[in-house]
Amino acid sequence: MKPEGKKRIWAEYQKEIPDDHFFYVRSCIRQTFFAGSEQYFLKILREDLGKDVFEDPRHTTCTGIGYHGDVVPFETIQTVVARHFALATEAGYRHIAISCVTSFGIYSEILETWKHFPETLERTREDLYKATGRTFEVPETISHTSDIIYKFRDEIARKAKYNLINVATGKPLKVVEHIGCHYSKMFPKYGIGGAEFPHVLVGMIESWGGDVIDYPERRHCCGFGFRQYLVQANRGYSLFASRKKFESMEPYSPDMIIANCPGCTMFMDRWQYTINEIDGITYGKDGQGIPVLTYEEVAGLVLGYDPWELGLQYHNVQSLPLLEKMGIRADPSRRFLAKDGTRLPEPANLING
Amino acid sequence: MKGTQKHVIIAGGGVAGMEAAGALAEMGYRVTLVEKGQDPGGHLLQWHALFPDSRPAEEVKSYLRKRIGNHNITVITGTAVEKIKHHPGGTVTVNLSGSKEEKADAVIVATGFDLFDARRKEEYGYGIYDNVITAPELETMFNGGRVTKADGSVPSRIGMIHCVGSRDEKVNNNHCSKVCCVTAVKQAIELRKMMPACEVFCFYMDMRMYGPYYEELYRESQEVHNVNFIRGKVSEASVNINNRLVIKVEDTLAGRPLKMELDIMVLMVGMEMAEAGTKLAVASGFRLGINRFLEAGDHHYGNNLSGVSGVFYAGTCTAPMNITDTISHARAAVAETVRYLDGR
Amino acid sequence: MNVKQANKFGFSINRSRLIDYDTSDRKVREYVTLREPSFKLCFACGGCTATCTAGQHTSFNLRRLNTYIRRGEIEPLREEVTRCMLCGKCLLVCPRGVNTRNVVAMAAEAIRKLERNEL
Amino acid sequence: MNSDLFITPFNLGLYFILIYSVVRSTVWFMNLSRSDKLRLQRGFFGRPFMDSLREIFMESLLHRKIFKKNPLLGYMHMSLAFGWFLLIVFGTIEADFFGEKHLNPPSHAIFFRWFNPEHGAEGFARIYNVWMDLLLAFILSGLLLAVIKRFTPRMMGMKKTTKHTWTDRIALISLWLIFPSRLLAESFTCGAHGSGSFLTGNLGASLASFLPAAEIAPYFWWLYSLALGTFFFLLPVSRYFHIPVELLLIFMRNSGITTGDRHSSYTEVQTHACSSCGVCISVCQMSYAAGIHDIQSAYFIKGLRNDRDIAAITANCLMCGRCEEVCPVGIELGPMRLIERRQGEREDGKLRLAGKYAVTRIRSSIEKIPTQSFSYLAEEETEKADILFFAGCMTHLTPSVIVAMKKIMESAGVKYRFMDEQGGVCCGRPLMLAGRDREARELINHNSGIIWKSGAKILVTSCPICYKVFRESYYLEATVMHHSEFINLLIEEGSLRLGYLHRKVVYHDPCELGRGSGIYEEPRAVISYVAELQQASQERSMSLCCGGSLGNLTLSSGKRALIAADAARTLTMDSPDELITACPLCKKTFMQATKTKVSDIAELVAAALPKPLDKPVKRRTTRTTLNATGNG
Repeated sequence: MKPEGKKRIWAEYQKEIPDDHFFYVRSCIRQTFFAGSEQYFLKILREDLGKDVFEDPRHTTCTGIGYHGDVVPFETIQTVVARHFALATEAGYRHIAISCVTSFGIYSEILETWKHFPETLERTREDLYKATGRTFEVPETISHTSDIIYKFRDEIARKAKYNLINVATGKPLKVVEHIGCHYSKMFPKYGIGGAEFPHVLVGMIESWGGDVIDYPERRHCCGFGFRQYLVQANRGYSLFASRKKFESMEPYSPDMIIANCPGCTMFMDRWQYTINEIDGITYGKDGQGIPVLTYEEVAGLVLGYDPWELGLQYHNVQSLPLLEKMGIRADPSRRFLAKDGTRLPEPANLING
Repeated sequence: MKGTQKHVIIAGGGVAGMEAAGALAEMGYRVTLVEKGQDPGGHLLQWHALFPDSRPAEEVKSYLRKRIGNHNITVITGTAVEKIKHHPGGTVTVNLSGSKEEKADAVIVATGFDLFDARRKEEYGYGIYDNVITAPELETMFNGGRVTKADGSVPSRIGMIHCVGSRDEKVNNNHCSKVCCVTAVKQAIELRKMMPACEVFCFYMDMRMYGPYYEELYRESQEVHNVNFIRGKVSEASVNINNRLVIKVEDTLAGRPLKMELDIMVLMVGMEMAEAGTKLAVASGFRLGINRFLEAGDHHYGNNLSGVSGVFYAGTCTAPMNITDTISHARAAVAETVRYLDGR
Repeated sequence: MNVKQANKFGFSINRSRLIDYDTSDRKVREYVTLREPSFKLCFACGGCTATCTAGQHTSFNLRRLNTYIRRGEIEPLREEVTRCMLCGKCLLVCPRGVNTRNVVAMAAEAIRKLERNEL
Repeated sequence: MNSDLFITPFNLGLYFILIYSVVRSTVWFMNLSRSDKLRLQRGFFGRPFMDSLREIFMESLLHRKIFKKNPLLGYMHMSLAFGWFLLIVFGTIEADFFGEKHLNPPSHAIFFRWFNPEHGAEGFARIYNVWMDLLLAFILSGLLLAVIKRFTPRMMGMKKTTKHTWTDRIALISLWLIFPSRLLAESFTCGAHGSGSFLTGNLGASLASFLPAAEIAPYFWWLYSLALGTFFFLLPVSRYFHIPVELLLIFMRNSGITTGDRHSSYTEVQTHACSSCGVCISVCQMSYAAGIHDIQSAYFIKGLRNDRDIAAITANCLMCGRCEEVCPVGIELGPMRLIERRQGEREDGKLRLAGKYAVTRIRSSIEKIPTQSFSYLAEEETEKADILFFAGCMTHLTPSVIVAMKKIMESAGVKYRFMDEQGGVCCGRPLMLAGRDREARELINHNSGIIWKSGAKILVTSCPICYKVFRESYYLEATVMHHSEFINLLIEEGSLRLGYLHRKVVYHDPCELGRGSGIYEEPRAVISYVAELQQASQERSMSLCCGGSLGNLTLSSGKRALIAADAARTLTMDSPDELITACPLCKKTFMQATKTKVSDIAELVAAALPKPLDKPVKRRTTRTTLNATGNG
């Protein structure tokens, strides 16, 4: 591997990420399954980095899952996204921060469509106006929230309480980075580092002290694939895709996986349980599973936030061994305590539970 | 013509330029051969052996060197031709790099081709993975007499990836570079001869063995040298924990995806219009075709004509060609030039 | 376990369609190539498959069978070789002079030997 | 009693071989199937016995067949076999007549001269001695030829001779030594005693003139006895075992036993009856046209006899049947190879080796192995038709033959159904040729179903390969006809009006139609009816194979081309206008091998069909002349 070759590509795929004043759009999956991640994105940006992030409670799903599931037509999704732009315009924001990779892909696709087929933009303006009476400005930039964390990765590193380093051995943790397909595979120029060697997560991992694993199936889909998962009969494909990735990364004995896509985080986490149930295989060292974390969760850990506040316990593969490696002391008994101290029901079948 | 010796400038000192220069000088014309590199010879300089008969490239190189040894030829190296302009009255002025200007009675453009920059096919990891090399780099290894991995070890499996930068809309090249198929087969045979224990695979979309003895060479590669062929375009490459390349391809004949580990991946980089040639064309107002090579006056019977009086095209600046065709094309350009000069 | 759990979820893990050349068994290929060297000459034109008598009645495909042998895909071969009627039409159309009939015969023989661990 | 020690090797050898022969014959007999046992028993007491004796005399002693093929080679075999036979007969008579008593042990006859060194000085004995010397000289002349043949086969008109195993070699040396040593032994004894006739007497006298004959003589008697003894001991493991076994084979064959389709005592007797004479090598096109010299029937049989791995040899044969045609011993080489191809499916050499020396052979137990399955063939509905035309797989690659057949049948007003117009199912013969009879059965059943359902009375096929299997392995009500037979029938019944083509043509007998099915006359009748038929130098039962044969599994296309070119050259020697064959495979093969136009017989006939404007009158005269010459 020649690092200078990758650096050259990274230098080619740079995009403009604004410094401040973001209009935040949430992810359907993340706010449900990894609510802590979105919470801490806002917290890190606002409190740790002192940025202005605006969120409008009226914003909705982008309908991306419906779009990729063939139930929402393109005209509809353009109008829905245009409504988000209208909300941003009304609030005076020109930079969109998108929590979800599917949404990010949708936004990129729509912006590109409007650029190449201006008549579709006009049509959308008309549709939106007819439906809601709103008007909008095309935003100046769109950033995925991982882009934003990427931009401030060094700042976070400077404030780090913990690093991606095994405190027992002093060696960097081996981290698998997984980029959502729709982040840059459709439009490489919208992704940091392009499609083949994306830098967005690599940059964070390296800044925070970890070692990135470049394994053969790095580019492979996590298996979500919309219709693959949404149609029950197709879920075998979804599982197969995940397993393919796990088998490919297994020889490198990774300490954790960081993903920037809601679906990827969820499926690479949940399928480890399912594969265990179906085939009896548990990946990771000593059958501990491979924890799958979001980049905000990792940023939160690095900044020293409480793992249970970050919501690490809501993953199927529990992170206790990982926390131990990082030297983070977390009381496992507090995992399922509610804010008011009452004990929540404990999920069954957790890996490393 | 005697007395006042007519002067022809040739832009580009590759195979076409050298052959044209030689032919014109032989007929008594004064020729200035302008080469931007340090030595005339073009891409041939890197080559070790030529298809289809594995003849040493040196033989053709020395033929061409002898060709430009004529006293009528002045060779200017390290200089690029930047602009060509035809003036009423027949003089053609040629702007050279370093703000020099030359006058001539006619000009032959033989700016040749550039090899496709393999880094543009990012998914193959050229420049990133240790053992991804290009066809000319393999020739360099042949020149050195040893083909090894980056760490110096002996490869046990080599893959030849056809159509890198050719027939690929994603890199804006829809054209076929013509010579890569047969080059791959030639190199595969050389590899097998050199290392009988090393498996060699060609990954192709179509085998375009268009020239004389090419198809025979293809057959020989299968029959005698056990070269393997897999029909499918390699979609991506990565490295595994043993630092071996892992490629993904569809075996289109089986209709199934295929994964294979390779020690060395040789990218059969195609031909593109030379960057210098493009600049020259833009500055001089020459037409470029949809393949971005120079567009000749007539595709069938005037493919040395530029459309500009006194300016002629020779060789791969007009389209990908093998050496045989390049030399023929250069000779045809000379014929056109002479006809033009005589008719004036 | 597998089936039971699959019922529990309503789905199971799909089998790989990948040809993994690094783990595939190439003994059959070696056996056939050694005994019928013309096998190497196939360039997959499909003439054999087009004229095939058995191919008019079933999915038997000699061109694909050749590919499977080369790639060491034994599983699909096992059934494929039993479908040929050995009529020899393919022999007459092959532009590369591959002794197609013997390729099938040798492949079948190799598979039988493989099953008896004699390969 | 003048007994000496030197006769011991001979005696041991003789008794060994006698006992061995009896035991071996008994084992073979016991292993015969019940019906074959009955056949043999019945044959022993009937006409077959006399036939066998006659055949033994003509073939095993006189070697008439080889004589016809190659007189020099025939003489060689005859002198050795018949000469030795006479020597034994007359030797026994001599010992009985001139010896001290009657009913001597065999050694007494063989070493008569040793025991009676003074014998034959005068009278009848003297004349008898001349006769005995003459016999010895006769044998020695044959031996001389044998030696020459071994070292320079070409001089004997042989292209190749068989290669020998080491036991063969020792047996050969001992055989060669027998008669010279007898000559020298007798000569020395005669020399010492002043007896003997023109050969032994004169040679003995001259040797005795400078050598101590009486002292030397015993050594040569020893050598003589040793040579005989060694020969007898090696007989069962050498190729010379064929001598006694051939006698058994003749009895068995004349009793009506045939090879069948599996290994049996009979195949084993045939295996051992092969003399490795090499006639099969000389006629093999694979040998002289394609340069493949190690797969001929002699090697096949030898491999079988010695339990070698002969899978490659077995598969690499055109199955043209020319060798069987010329085999002087009459071994059914084609069926033998097919059996071995079936056996080849088992490939358990160890079992076979064990079986070789086991009392009962268990070769016929065929292991159950996963093989071809054609369960995918759907049952087909058929229309009724009196005449069914089955083109065959290969004919679909020569559409001109199909077109010609359609024209001919249309012209003759034949109502027929084209069974495989949309492509049919293979007849099964190619599978059988590959040794897969059981799988072929599936195809046979499928096609039979269609043919039965059609209610056809005549099944016409354009492919001799299909023809053979339809006739031999299908159970059908319909009469199976090759299209040459069918066209002949149409001509004979007058339903086909044909013109006369002024062309010289040569006819190639396809293997499966000619040798395979015995159809020689009908195609010739048809051709002579429409064109001028030239004779070919190799035709009818000795017709050449085109090289395209499906019988060979492994032959490369290059080698096939060599055979085709050679065969085409032979056929077109007299520059015919057209080379006519009756097999689509032969046609395709020859088309690539010769510049002469190659046509199927059907195409030739179709060309002779009257054009719409032709008047039938023109034809009359030609027709009557042809009829007068016995054609039609």
